[in-house]
Amino acid sequence: MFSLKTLRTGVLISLWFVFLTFPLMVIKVDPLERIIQWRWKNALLVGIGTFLIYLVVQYLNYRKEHQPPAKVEDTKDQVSFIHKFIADPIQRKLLFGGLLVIAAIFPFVVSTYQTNIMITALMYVVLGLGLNIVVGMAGLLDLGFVAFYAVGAYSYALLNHHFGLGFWEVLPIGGGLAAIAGILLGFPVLRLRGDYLAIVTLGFGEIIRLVLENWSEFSKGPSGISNISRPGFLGMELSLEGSILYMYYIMIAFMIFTIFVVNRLQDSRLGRAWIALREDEIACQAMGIDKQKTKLAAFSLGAFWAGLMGVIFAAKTTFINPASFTFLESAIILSIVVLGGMGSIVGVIIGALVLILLPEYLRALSEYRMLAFGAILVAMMIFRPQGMIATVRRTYRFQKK
Amino acid sequence: MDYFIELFCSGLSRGAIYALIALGYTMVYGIIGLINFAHGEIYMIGAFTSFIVATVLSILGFPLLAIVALSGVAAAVWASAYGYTIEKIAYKPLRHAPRLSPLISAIGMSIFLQNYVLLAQTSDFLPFPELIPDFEFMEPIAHIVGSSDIVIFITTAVVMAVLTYVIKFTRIGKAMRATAQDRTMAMLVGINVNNIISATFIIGSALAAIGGLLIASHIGQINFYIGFLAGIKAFTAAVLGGIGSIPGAVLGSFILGLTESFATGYVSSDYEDVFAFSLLVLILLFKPSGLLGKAETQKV
Amino acid sequence: MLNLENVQAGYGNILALKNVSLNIQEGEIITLIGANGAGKSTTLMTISGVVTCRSGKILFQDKEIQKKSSDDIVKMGICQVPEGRHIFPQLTVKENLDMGAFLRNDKAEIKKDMDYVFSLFPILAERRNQDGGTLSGGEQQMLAMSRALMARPQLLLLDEPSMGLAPLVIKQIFEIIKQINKENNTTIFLVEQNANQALHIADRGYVIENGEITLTGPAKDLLSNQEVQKAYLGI
Amino acid sequence: MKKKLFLAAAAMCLAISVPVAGSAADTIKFGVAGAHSGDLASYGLPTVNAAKIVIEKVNANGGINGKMVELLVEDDVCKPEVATNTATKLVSEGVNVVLGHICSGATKAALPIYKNAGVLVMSPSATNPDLTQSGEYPNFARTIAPDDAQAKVDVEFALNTLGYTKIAVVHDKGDYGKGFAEFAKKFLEDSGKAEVVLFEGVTPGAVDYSAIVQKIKQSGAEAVMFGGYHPEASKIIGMMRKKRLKVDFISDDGVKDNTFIKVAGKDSEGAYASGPKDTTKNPLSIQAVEEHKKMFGTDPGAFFENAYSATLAMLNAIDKADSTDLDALKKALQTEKVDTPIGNIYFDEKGDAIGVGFSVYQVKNGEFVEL
Repeated sequence: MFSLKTLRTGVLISLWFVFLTFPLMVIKVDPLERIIQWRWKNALLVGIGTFLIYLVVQYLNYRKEHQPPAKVEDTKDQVSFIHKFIADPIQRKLLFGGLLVIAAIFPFVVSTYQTNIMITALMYVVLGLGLNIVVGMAGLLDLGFVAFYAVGAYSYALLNHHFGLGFWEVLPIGGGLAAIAGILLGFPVLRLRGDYLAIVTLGFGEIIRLVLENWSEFSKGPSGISNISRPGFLGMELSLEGSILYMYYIMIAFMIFTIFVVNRLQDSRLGRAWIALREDEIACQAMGIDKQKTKLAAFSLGAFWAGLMGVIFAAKTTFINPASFTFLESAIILSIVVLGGMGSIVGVIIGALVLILLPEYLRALSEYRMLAFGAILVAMMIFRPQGMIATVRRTYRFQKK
Repeated sequence: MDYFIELFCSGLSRGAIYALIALGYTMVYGIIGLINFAHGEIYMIGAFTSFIVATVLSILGFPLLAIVALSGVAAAVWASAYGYTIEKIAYKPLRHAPRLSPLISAIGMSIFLQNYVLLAQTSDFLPFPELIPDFEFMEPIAHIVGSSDIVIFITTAVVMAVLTYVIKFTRIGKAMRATAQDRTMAMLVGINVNNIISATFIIGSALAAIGGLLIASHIGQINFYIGFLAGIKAFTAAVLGGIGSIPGAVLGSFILGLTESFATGYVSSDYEDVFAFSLLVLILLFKPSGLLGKAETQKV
Repeated sequence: MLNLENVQAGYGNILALKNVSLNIQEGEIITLIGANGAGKSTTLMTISGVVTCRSGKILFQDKEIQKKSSDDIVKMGICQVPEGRHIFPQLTVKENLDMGAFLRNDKAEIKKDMDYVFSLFPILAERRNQDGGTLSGGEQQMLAMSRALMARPQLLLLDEPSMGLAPLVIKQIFEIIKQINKENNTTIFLVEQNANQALHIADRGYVIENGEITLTGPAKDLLSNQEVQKAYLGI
Repeated sequence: MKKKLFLAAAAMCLAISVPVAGSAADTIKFGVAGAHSGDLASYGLPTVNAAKIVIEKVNANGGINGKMVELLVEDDVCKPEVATNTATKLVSEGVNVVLGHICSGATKAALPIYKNAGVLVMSPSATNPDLTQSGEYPNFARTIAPDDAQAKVDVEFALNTLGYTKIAVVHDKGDYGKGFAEFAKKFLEDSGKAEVVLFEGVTPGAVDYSAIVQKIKQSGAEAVMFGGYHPEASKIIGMMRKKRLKVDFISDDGVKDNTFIKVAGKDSEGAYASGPKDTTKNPLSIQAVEEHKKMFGTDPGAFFENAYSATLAMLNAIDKADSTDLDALKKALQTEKVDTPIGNIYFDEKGDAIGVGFSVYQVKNGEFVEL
């Protein structure tokens, strides 16, 4: 399985990595005490570690290549297992029913902590689905999605703080304000394409955060707003556990609602216009699609969902400050969309669950968890660049009579 | 008037700093169309390597000039090695993948490298040895322009001149331009595209490392997180000037540096980044491909 | 000179070449004709090493080249003018020609070859300092061919040189193809949709359909073949 | 099929939750929460070390009232939204007391969860005045004085001792720095003795601060009062010296850290910073630093002594109260004095440590010297 040549390459690669990591892994200096620490053990570890990883990767490649040669003829019909499974209506109902039951009893089986992080994960599912409208469907790369999230969160925090408005009253307001922000951003950037759009949205996200940070009179600045009310249930105040439970069910309902809407959108005129716009703008305009309106609709709808989640975020943590709305957050939401599989609803859900729950369960690794997180992002992209669940293109079959 | 000149000079030195990092961004973008988010981390690794080497050498008692030269070479060598390896691991397998995949891979790589340095070294800030001493002859104007400002400025100018020469007139430069414009055709005329892309990463990383050394010496400290903001700003500058264009990256960097400096001086540093990003939006509104960027011609 | 034996190649899950075998003798002009999407361009890209050959063998001067990288293949003397010309738009005409001679180091000879292509296409000499992207379609085709000639190829692969050009220009281009073949003894493998023109200058021809060679023979025979006439010549 | 799936899922959920429920309460669970990864890790990790040192010592001596102390370390990256998860996790695991969190924002987000579970939280570093003064968090205490107290000390020093009339107030736009700066500005203006000629934030992590330094010079300030942490402070002071700007530099506890002197080097000479009263000669403090050197081989980092003291104070309260009940613990904290590296301390009703005060230090010959 491993030829001598592979092994030799492996040794060479591990030597390369020993060289590469040499200054950072082996030497540690204290410039004031003027001490040099030589940690030769690390070099050894890097060498052996690289060699083992190399062997594993080789083994995986070997297996991939020596699988029975892919049935090239009918690969077009090759659809992921999940999609095949869902395609059957009875199985689909069973699956969804089962998932719903699991979702419903989940908080009673597990600890509050598990429920709490599940709420976070569900929020990211919805955020991912929202961004999926912009990036996945309409093909507009948005690196500042978190700005709309912030708009929603601050809407609730401020309205609650100053006017005592409740969660349910602010929910539509927050979504609406975020949607308006989406349109405001959308107007100037409509002409930009691809990466220029990406950097402008990134800039916009940073501008919103910086304004929140610096305009203390308005947003209380970096110290944030605390004691935001949790959502009340029919006017009752809930205990912490009760309110976490309540939030959980709100989020489940929200997720189902979002999936429903996004699913309908995909098949609507607007959804098709987005997909067409993503594929070829000029052809689209030639077909009479209003580019401006269609793009704005994507921006504002995506932003609307981010706004709603912002309100829920503020209600859940009861404290917000601008530090929660950094670029890294946008990057994580984008990673959810891409990792799950662009444009695929199931993919986004799985992507969110993995990316949000993973760092939580990686807590055991404590300081290594962000290292692992970064490595997993890279590895996932290398081994499955189309995402975990690739979108299934709608196919129409020509029936021969 | 003095105040204006002072602000102008700090703007220039800030711009020169951004330019050293932005050049790498723009080269990589030009050739493979990828926003290399890990570039800021390469800059950080370059700074860290030069910190380690310089400190070791100074403990061993080498003279200053030798320390500067050796730590500069070490930073460039290792940063290039990292750039080369990162391209091979995280981007090369994704050349034919959907457009967003390499971007996510780059973000993952950036997170990985930050935490790698955090774990391998320390989360603390470390004092960077002063590699650029105060020059005597600068003393009369030291209150406006410091020695390190001048060194950074001259380095940027030299780097840009050399780079422009290389890209315009040498064999490898022409191959780079050809690869950037049409990769398939470059292969068909016998250019080894993989080697050219590696070379681009190596040159870009070496520049970032030199930048890392100079900037760290200028502000006197480093830690594992310095690459993030510097990277984003340099990227902004590269886009401002028209990403993919080398003079554009330098021009964009100076405009960004001056804007920030004047915004701080005449308005408030609270909003310096707001000004920077607003300027970016404004310029892109009127020139959607940046100041010196080539307009994307669309085939209909 | 060039032999393809049961070559399979494709993109992702799609197999564009199912089973292609053909051979080209030194000094010949061979043409490959076929409809849109039949696998003509893929055949050329596979020979050039841009598309990976999944199975089968490609022999050039009795050496296997299907595993070699594209720059090595160019080094061995196979040069391609791809479909749609692929001029480097922001390089000048002269720089484009320099790129053609990328792998060569003999300055004097390069200069000679450049003069030669300028004599073939005098219009290029006039525009030598103009950006490639500013040329007209016909001029771009001339430039693309000249660029390939700059590598002094033994085998020149031409992919639809007539595409999108005016009839007069097409005629000129085909004249020059013949001229190149004669003057330099350069073997030419010509892929065309314009079957009529191609078969008129070629020695032999192949017909490709759905990734498989369905017909082969001397060009004259193909021109008189009824099937070919019906499908490709519009008679 | 459906049933099987469901059972499997249920079993899985149970498997996750079992270890939580299964651990019995025969140990004292001591939580440590704060930033242990990310860009603020250098403020959180020393706290973990402090807790490790103290708890190892306590356990070696047979624990507290026969119970061993178990350490639960959780990262919150200093982000409010992560802090709520961290807190819920610690509470789910049955934590008894928590040392943390590090940042005020994260602390504010996490406290309601601990409050609900009746868990005592003591922070070595969260200085936002609201945390104790608002009265909303009865389960909170800290071994560091709040920002306003610190700002007051600095302002009084600048006005009365140094006698400045024109002061530029600069901050790092952060929670801590801006809070401090706003208090400083307020006290300066209220005093009527001095003018605040500049009030601005700098961007942390920026590559160059020369523009703001030029602006300070232009404002004609006699001194800069800086709110924020040492990395920015050393950059600003370095840049001021580079630009030959000779004004005094007064700062806060985030700067009164040996790293500041290490990083800023000779530029730091003469700078003022307020910090907890000098305890370096306190034998307990010397001992704590020695222990850190022995266990980890390095000098301790930021807030190490505050964390060490908080650990001692909480364990002492548990010992004296012989319980982990919140009310009993609070009572013990308020009545039982405890010897710690930061002095002999006890706590007031709001949770602020008494006996923890501020003094102003100046860097002299590469060391902070109490004035």
